[in-house]
Amino acid sequence: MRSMEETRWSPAATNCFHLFWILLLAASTFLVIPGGLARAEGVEIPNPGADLWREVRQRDATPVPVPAPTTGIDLWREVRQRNAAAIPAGTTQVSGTDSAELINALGDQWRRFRMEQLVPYGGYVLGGMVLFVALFYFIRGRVPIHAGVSNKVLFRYSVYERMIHWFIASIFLFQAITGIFLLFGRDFLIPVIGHGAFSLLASASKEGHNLFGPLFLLALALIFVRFVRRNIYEKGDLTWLLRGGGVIGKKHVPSNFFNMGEKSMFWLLVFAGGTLVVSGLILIFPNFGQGRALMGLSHAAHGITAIVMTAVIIGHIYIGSIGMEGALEGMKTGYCDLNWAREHHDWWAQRCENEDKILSRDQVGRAGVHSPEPAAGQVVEESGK
Amino acid sequence: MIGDLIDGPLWYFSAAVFLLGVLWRVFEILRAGVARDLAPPRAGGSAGAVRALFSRFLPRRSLVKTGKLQLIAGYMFHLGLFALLFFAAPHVDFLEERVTGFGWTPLPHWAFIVASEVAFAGLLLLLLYRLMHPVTRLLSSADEYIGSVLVFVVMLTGCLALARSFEVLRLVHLFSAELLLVYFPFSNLMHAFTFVISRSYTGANMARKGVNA
Amino acid sequence: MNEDFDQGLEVLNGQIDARVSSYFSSCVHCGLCAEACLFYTETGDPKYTPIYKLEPMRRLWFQRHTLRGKVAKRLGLSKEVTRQDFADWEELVYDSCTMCGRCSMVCPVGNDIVYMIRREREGFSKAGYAPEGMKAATHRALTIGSPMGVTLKTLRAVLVHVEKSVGRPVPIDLKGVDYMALFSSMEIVNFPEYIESLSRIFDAAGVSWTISSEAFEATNSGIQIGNREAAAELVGRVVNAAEKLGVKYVISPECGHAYMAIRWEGPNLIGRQYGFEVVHILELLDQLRSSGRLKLKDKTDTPLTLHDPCQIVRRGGVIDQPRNLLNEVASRFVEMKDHGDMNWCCGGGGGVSANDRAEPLRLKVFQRKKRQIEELGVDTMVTMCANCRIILEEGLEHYEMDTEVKMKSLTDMLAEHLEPSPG
Amino acid sequence: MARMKFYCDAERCIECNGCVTACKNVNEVPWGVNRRRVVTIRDGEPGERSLSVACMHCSDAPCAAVCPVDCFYTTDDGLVLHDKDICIGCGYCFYACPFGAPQFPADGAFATRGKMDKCTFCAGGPLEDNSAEEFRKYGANRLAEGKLPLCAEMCATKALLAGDADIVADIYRKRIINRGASVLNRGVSYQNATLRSPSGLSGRATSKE
Repeated sequence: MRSMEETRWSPAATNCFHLFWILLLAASTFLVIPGGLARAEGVEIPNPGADLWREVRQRDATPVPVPAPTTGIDLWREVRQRNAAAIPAGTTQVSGTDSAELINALGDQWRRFRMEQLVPYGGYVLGGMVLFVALFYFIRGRVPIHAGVSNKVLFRYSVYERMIHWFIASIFLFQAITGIFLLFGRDFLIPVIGHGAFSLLASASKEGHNLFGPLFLLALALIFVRFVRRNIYEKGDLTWLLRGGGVIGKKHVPSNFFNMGEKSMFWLLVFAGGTLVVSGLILIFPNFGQGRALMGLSHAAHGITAIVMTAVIIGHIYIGSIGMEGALEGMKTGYCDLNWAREHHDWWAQRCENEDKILSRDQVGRAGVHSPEPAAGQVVEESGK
Repeated sequence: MIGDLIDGPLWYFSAAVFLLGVLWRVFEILRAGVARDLAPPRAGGSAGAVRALFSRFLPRRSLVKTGKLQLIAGYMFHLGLFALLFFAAPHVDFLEERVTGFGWTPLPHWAFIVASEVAFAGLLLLLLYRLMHPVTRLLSSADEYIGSVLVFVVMLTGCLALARSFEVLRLVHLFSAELLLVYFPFSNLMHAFTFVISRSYTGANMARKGVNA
Repeated sequence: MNEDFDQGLEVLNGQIDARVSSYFSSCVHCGLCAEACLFYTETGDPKYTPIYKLEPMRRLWFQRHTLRGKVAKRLGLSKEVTRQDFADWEELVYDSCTMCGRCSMVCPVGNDIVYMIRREREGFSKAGYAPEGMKAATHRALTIGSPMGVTLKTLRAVLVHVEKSVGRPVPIDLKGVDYMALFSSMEIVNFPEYIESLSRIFDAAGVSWTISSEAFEATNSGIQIGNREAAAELVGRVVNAAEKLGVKYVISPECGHAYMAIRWEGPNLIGRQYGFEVVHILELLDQLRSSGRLKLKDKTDTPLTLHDPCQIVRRGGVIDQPRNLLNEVASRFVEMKDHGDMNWCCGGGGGVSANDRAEPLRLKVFQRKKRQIEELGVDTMVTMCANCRIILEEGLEHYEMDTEVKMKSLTDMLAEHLEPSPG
Repeated sequence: MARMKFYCDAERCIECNGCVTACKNVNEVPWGVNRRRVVTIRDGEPGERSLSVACMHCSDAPCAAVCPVDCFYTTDDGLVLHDKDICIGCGYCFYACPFGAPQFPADGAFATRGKMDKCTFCAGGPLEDNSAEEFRKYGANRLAEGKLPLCAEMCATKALLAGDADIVADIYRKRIINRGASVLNRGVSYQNATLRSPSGLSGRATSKE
């Protein structure tokens, strides 16, 4: 006999995860971005044209002094103090991006963002997530299929869908690991393995990260095209959100093929993944002449979204593997247990039942050997569209 | 040092195993021979053999739709691998130094990387297809998985050594390539050579019957 | 036939020649052949993947013809091929393969999978793992002379009707004529009008022909079950009869595997070339048409399509002739989506039609043909294989399509459109 | 210990790019890399000034702070140098450096940059002084020979000064004194360009807001 406590809490606990991600995303956005912005506002880049326009708009006829060093001694002082605002644009005989700029205005801010915010807070977020998941597992345990594993299954993911899922998963995992090496390796690995060995590892990580990056774009595009229709928000999703994915009211909130949390995960993947791809491409194609400022900003965006995305994926991996009974089955074999579907995607399960799409495990055969795909002449409509 | 071993003796050993192994396998196949076809042919077999050798590079139209996943991934992998194996600058240098004695124009660096990306995507998708599709999962034995993983490892170590500035990374890549070379003749990676024999036999036989195979 | 597992294994091993060896070496188990096989596409069961049907043979090849396999076997890493394997694979080798050869056309490395199935059956039948229906048919062919038990007496009874209808005697055992005609039992029993059509056309075209009372049966159960000796015996009967009558040509009838047996396998089975040539009836008719001896009239405007019998078209090379002929007598001939050398099998070839226990599976995979017909929306289907015709008729009946779709023999159709010779 | 510094006297720099040439020559810097460059502001206008800039060998160097593999080190002479055997060519130092000192031999697609290169104050790198390998990777090690960077040595107008910070400061202080009050009273030697004249504000608007 299962205890009442377990029965009442487990579905809610699952959904608690999805809610946690959304909060995490929001929180991290507010945490990290304003710092960067505040600093960005402190910079004044001389812009006579804009100044003139401002004066005209404000009908202000008073001359505006532009701090500009005239004598060599002042110029040198401003350069030494990295005061880009005081230095007018220059020219140089030396070719190269930004080489006519005496001072890189955003350089120091980028440094502070990376060293004082991204690395420490990123570490806290990722470490915290791992800790959270571990605690969750030890306190709540695995979410079981309450009605037990049945002898019936529903067709959930086609071969192609499973392929592209594991395709993006393997690329993401590789990118996350190499990215983590590059971000935290100096603090955690150099003390352990030394400079030489870490440099080797970092070089390998960097080359691998740059090479696999564009593949993530391909994978993301495949995932988007295939799953977007099932991830459009619908009526019940608001209820799901209002009841905190089942946390409030302590019972399962009905959902379709994907629930609100999964849909949010999808859209997060699309937008955060899109940001990762765009910023990543800006960073790995320096040959198009983009300057340090754009690349610094891209790096910041890349770092923030990567941390958020990795934290969310840690939760996703947890729920998909040890966190919930029956969750991995669908992505592994293509079929999910009927009872699992009823407990987590009841509307979808109900529709499958109505449409007589329930298969017995015998029909499915040796672990998903039989596959009712279009090629089999028995066209199974992909559910949840 | 282990590096010298990998770069020297082990390389020559694996190259020798590869070369002799491939020759042995081809001999092993042809040894059994084929009985002469006594039925009066409609057309000569040699032309058919050559035709099949090339025509099978393209899929039959009726298979394009149902087999598109394997076909796309398969083309990506094979074309990408071919380009990066024979036209990447480091490989051209290596082949010139160790094998051919002459070099040829390599791909520009970006094209080399694009080729490896295409090959990686293809190989990953093919491997996943193998794992996911009931047919390939049933058919596949350890041989296919070992072969795929070895090729993947060689490509991955190569990609990690792209900076060409760490000797250790180059040696890791070379070592994994040596493993692949030794494994190659004893596995169905041999299809890279034997497809010529298979297509020729089938093409010749079918051509004698008057069918374009 | 004495059956023995160990002998079967040795026979199977003996069947591994350079072609088989190169095919197994080249196969990377990509699974594309599955998409070409109607047994896979219609059931979705991966065990019907063509190359999987060769697993026992592949394992034997691996253990006896490759260095790695020899080592693996000694180390116990590769399992011995056992009786149980043969028993498990019997269904795959016989019931679920019509030897249609579609898989051989699509294999990226160019493996001729059917070539291997044909050879695998040699080992299986020797070991005694063949369907009872096929064993019985082979036995009848060897003892009575026909897999369906048709005797000379039966033929003579049919010929009486034919002669009455045509109004001329059918030549039997005539020496010195050009052509000797063969029939399949199926034609004699179910479609005697073929003999009638033949007689009319030959009369009109002025072809000198005969039937041998010693060998009129064209079918060859031996090549279906995979028994070289039986197959050679059956081919030998025809060759002896033809050479005794001194004909220049032997006509293979509207039967798929009969053409394969007498035209392509025969000389290799008896180990020598014939003293005559083998032509398929449609090859001959097209030849007569192009030389102007066969005159046809009144094109029908009924929409119709052509079902290509695998052994005649894809595996036999008679591809254009039936189309040339059909275009002479039909103005609205349309091709199915996959036709010619990529046609879909009716599901009854390769001995499957003689194998009673395979019937449910055969009817299931008939859905492929059914869909093809439905896609086209044509209500007349012409073919040139009596076996295909009977299988198609049965399939149509099973799916209650027999009222909409009619089956026709191409030769019969030509006979209907025959312009009487002026002479 | 000495603290090595560069100082560029903008009153003297005539944008001859001699320092750039000297640097390229003595260090055999590869094509596309410029360890030193001369930047001119207000080129062709009143108040034009030029400065020769390279690595400033910062006390709190941003490049060293952000380097993911920690390849930078500060020498006893206060020089910020880096180890090319450790560098992975990520380009972070390039984003962080206020002076645009870090240079990369390539900026190919897929972030193929090669190892970072920058001014070493003609002090080579972490390898054996004046070894062939040190020269190949880092260029000349004039400091080990008791010489100063060639850019400063070659400067025709002696605008670019290099050496111990105290000595450089002394030289510069003397110059200021010699230049006299006119220089200290900013801009008198040349035209006054401190304030921009708001001449354009008397125009008429052609439409109402």
